[in-house]
Amino acid sequence: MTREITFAAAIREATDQCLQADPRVYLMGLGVPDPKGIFGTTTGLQEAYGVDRVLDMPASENAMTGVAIGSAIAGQRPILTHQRVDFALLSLDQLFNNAAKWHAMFGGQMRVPLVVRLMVGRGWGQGPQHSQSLHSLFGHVPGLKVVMPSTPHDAKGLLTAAVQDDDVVIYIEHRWLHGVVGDVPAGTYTVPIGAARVAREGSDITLVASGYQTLEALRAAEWLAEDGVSAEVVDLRSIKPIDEHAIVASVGRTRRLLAVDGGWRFAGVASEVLAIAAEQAHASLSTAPRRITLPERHTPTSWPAAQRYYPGVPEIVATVRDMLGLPPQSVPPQWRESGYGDQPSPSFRGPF
Amino acid sequence: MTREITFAAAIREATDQCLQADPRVYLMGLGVPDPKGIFGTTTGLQEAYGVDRVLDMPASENAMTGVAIGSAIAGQRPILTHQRVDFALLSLDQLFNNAAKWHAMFGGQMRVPLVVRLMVGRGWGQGPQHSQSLHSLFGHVPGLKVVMPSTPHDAKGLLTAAVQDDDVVIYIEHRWLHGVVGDVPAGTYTVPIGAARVAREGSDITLVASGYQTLEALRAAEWLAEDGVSAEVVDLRSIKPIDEHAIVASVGRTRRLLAVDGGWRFAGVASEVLAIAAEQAHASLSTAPRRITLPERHTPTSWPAAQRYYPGVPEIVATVRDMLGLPPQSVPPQWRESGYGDQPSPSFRGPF
Amino acid sequence: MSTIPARPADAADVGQSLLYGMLRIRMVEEAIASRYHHEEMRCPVHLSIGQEAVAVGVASALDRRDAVLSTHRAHAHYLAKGGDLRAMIAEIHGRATGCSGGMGGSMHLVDMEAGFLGSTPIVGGSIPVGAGVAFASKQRGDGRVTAVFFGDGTTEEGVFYETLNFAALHRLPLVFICEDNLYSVYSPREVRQPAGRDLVALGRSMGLAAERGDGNDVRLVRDLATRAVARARSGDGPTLLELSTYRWLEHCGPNYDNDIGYRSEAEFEVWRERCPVERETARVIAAGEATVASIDATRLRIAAEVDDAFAFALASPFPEDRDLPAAYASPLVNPR
Amino acid sequence: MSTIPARPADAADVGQSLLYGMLRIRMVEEAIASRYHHEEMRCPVHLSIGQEAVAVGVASALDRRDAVLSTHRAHAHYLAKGGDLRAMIAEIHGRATGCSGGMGGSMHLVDMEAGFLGSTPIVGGSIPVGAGVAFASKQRGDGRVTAVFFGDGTTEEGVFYETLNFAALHRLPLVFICEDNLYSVYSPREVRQPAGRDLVALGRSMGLAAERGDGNDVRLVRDLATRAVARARSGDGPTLLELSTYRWLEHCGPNYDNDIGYRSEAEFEVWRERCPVERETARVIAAGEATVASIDATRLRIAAEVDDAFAFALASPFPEDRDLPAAYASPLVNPR
Ligand SMILES: Cc1ncc(C[n+]2csc(CCOP(=O)(O)OP(=O)(O)O)c2C)c(N)n1
Ligand SMILES: Cc1ncc(C[n+]2csc(CCOP(=O)(O)OP(=O)(O)O)c2C)c(N)n1
Ligand SMILES: [Mg+2]
Ligand SMILES: [Mg+2]
Repeated sequence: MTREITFAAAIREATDQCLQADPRVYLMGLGVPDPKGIFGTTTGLQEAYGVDRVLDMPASENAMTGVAIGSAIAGQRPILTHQRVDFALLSLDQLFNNAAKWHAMFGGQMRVPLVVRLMVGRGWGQGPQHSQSLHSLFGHVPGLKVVMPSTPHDAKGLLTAAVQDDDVVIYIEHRWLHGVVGDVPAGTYTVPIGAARVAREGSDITLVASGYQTLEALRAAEWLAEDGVSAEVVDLRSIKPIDEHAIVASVGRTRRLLAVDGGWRFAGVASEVLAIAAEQAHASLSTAPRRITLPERHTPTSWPAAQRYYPGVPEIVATVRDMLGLPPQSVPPQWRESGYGDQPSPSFRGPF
Repeated sequence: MTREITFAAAIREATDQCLQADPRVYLMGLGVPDPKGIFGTTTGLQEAYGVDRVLDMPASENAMTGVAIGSAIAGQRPILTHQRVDFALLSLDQLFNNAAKWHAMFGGQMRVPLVVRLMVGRGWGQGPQHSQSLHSLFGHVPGLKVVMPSTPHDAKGLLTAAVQDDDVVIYIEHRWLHGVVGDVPAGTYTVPIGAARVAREGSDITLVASGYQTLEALRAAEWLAEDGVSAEVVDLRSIKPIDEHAIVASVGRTRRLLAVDGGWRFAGVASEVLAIAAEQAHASLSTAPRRITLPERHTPTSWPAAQRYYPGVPEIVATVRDMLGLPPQSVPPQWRESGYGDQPSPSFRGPF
Repeated sequence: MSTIPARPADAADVGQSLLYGMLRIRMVEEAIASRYHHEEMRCPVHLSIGQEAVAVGVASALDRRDAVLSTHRAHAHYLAKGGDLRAMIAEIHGRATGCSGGMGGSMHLVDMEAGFLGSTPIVGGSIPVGAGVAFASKQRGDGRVTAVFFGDGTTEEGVFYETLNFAALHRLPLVFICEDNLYSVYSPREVRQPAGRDLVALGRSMGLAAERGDGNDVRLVRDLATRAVARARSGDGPTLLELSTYRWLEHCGPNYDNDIGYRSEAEFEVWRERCPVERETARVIAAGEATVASIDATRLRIAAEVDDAFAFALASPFPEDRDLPAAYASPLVNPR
Repeated sequence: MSTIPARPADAADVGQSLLYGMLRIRMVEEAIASRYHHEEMRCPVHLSIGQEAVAVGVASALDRRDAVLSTHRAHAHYLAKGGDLRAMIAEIHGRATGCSGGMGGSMHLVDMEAGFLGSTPIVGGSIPVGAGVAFASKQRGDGRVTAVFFGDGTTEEGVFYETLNFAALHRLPLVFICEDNLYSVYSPREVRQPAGRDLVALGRSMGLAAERGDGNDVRLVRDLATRAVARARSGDGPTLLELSTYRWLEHCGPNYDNDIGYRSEAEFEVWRERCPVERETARVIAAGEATVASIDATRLRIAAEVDDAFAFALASPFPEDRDLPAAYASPLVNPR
């Protein structure tokens, strides 16, 4: 018995179930109870659970993160949301100096069961300050866990796991995933934090991706398959802890590695994936591993330029072919990205 | 004609010469004109250049970074200091959202010639919130340059280059380097941003390090040499842009790579170094490259635990020997680190 | 008189030019709203319809060489300060001829010539940058005054207070303009700030001059701003102005949204009655400074200018990657 | 009476226990200062000598189950709230028996039993955390009041204002205590805040109750704090108290530093005259609540307790790595 719902609905359902199951859970963020309900992920929850457990907040990202931390050490289990990752930069003092360290720096006597939901913007002119994908930064700091689901199933399961976790979990949602539909069990379940998933099996090369870039990698793998190349896609799901075993095991099978990351290159998750493979699977690698990341520039707002800014199916296919020593071949339009320019689909239109 | 001065004096001299040479340069930070003068790096400068050009500031890291940015787009060339990197976490909104992007996001019409001096604490109970080394975070964001000198010569030359540079430069000083003495030319000179230096030539393995860890790598190389192992030490000097060519060229010669970084492992500079080598020098690598970084924990305050927390000569030597297939051998005390526990030298004592 | 002058030639023209400035902003914003569904403007737009008096009143107190910084809701500030209309419309269309060359869109406007040094959508983000511009003016003694615009929600960000403190400490030539439109996105004041928050008292306790006024009365705004600018110019330090006004359209986008539930049609109607453009129109006509006919002529002139700007934008090319600025202003040294 | 009681048994004992609390802090801090050069305490120490009355006065208004958060300068707050002396001294010595198990040092004190939920040295960093604890109390209705201590320099951090706003908005059971000791490290007020800054007016304009008082008068502090705590406990919202005081020793470390140039010996002497311990001693003696002899006996008792704490610390082992907490509270899942 399958049931298809959107990624956004899956997040809402996980939140609802967590609020229902545990009176310590509460949800706070700019616009949480407003008519737009954080892209539909919080709609109706204030009506169901009251203003004390589902609440708006002042535009004070640093203090509100501290408030969430304080409430967590006092026994609550807050979920804090920011509509763009970019806004969370105002709260890195509280996240890195306090949330990540409070447990350890007081000798392990306190816990900070905090979930911070952050959204990555893309398209429709999000531009330099509304489209950053900063998961690598969060992953760098010990004490923070970072998850980045790519399917409605994992969106629900990872959010539930994050709320149940006794540590700080940074939960990163790509704006273009909110509308994606998939199978989601109706009951409560968790997806373990720290476990990657083989999203597609293959034998010629391993594509390691996460979040929205998993969709690009899967599309690229489909097209490559038409062409006789068998690509395995590893969806990290958790950025931190990263599933080293899954990466090494897959590379051991395919002997080739391409890391596809939605963030910047320098000291990013793709660097980490390559470093893990170099350290632990050097002998397996039959050719130099590579990375596909954002270019070392800021996001243009102009939509054709933004479309070129984001690497997707064509870049993945070209790199894979090159790594396999195959001649370049252009990807037919139906296999490129979504094909809708700066929107994930025609029904999903700006401003958003 | 050589002249030996300390790393701190070299910074002070560079600042003095920059203030002297260009009326647009000014210096601002908590405690800049106080009797301690930022560990002696700013002593006497307010007396020489006046309160408008050398000034204290409120404890408002985010706004003061914005003020520095605003003054920079209006034509000034600010040097902003924070006595610990950790305090700069309060200003990452301004640094990442504004400073790094202001040039590009307005179509290239403005420049932000800003230098931010950040100090990395270590030892004497600095603990979880006063000893972070976050260069990898700064390096991740396009628009920021990051330098990390390891010698008095480079401290002066890189600071002068940073002040003359038209971009934002994050200048990271390790607290244990301030007392280090070395040759420093008296006149004004620059060390180019983006150029590594081969600090010691060798043929068996390349150690890539930066900042204070360069000293550990050099000490390890010295001891290894006694033992017949020839290690080349590449001092990155600049973290961003990173000198890919120097890394690849050295690995091409030695065929082995160990990255030694003073920060955390996950998506850190050491990951980047390994990723670069894996991508560009895969065929040269005769064995899997490795990383030595901080453990995935927070800094203990207790000094014996802190001493164990920081990897140094023993860990480098052990790893190199293992990579070369040599049996373990313990490092005599005189080659270990500084040998003074949680101080770099006996004359350098806390609180600091 | 045939049309309202674009810039005041003498004292008698001032009221008319205030009206002109507001009308022009209103018509530009209306044109953006009505054409937005063409999906050629593929970026968020935060329109200022209903809030024109703040922008125009403040800008009328500034010299061209004075500086302005602003937020996500910047069209009015940009235009009032003398920003180039074609360049703004082209930017919103993502064209190479846009004021930020296609890197900015509606949320990152700039006109260096006009002293409009940038607008950014991180709430509070441009406030300290404005203080830095003013700090540079103080260091250089260049006599320039800087004005920073922001909304009522922005007074919840810590950086706002940090900047007030620094500005007061150094008596910066700076004017803080808080446009209080009652909402932060769809969040009313009562879920964000305690009842009875007194921003004027707060500003004064921080060491600034501070005043509150009706932000839909363009002449009052001009008077308050003129005093604030004079204070700044003469070295007497910064001023905080809190000006009450109302945004007519949705927070982001081209539509009315009184139906979605966060505010009432009745509330909207009250503010609709206080339309700053209509109020100033009535005043100008009553004073005999303009006639219905002359205002209609002005409207026609503006409409033509707006049409031209859209035509310019639509005829402009999109930027090529080589035209886009690198992340770095100086070439990265290749040491070899 | 032979010695001053450690805790007030009845009303008549209150003054004595205030004095006891201050004397004990003074003597602990003096012991740290005098033994610091042994280099067994290898961490920064920010001593509170001269500032004892704030800590003791405030803590005397709190119940044991109430919560306190503090800063880099936390010894006094920790001890006043009932924190374990041995555990604090051991922590400063980096021992496994320390209150943070060797992870904290002087700058990260904690005593969960005593409601001392943590002190941290990032300026302003613990303020919103305190508000979060109070927010949890409000959500849970547990009747607990939280007090957060911080210095005058901390009122320059944006997070302070953000927290004031949130606390006022939600009428949190929270007391903000600003210890105004004139300096932020070696920086005097005039390079950090404009002349005439009025924190009480500021607090009120933000929507809090606010009062200022002599922070060296322990009974005044207790009275102000008692009113603030009552207000918090009864749901009437947060209070901001600004209490003026003076730090006698250097910002960080065990020495006097009136000679290094940032403040004058004369200024120090004025404040030395206002010693909170001497003032309370005189008052207690004048009121016949204690005698010189009884106070001397108390001193002896405290000295023995302090010696015991140092002996305990020095006899304690350093932590092994396996004793140190991981960065994560829950074991990292190994999915295989
Ligand atoms: C740091 C940050 N937090 C949140 C947001 C989301 N956001 C965009 S506009 C806005 C409203 C701000 O309200 P106000 O300052 O009153 O301006 P208005 O839109 O009413 O003109 C918010 C919260 C943001 N852009 N930046
Ligand atoms: C965010 C941050 N900025 C700067 C510092 C450096 N610092 C340590 S203590 C201190 C003084 C703060 O002054 P105040 O709040 O008045 O406390 P006091 O030391 O006077 O008790 C400063 C600035 C810091 N620890 N954290
Ligand atoms: Mg508003
Ligand atoms: Mg102080």
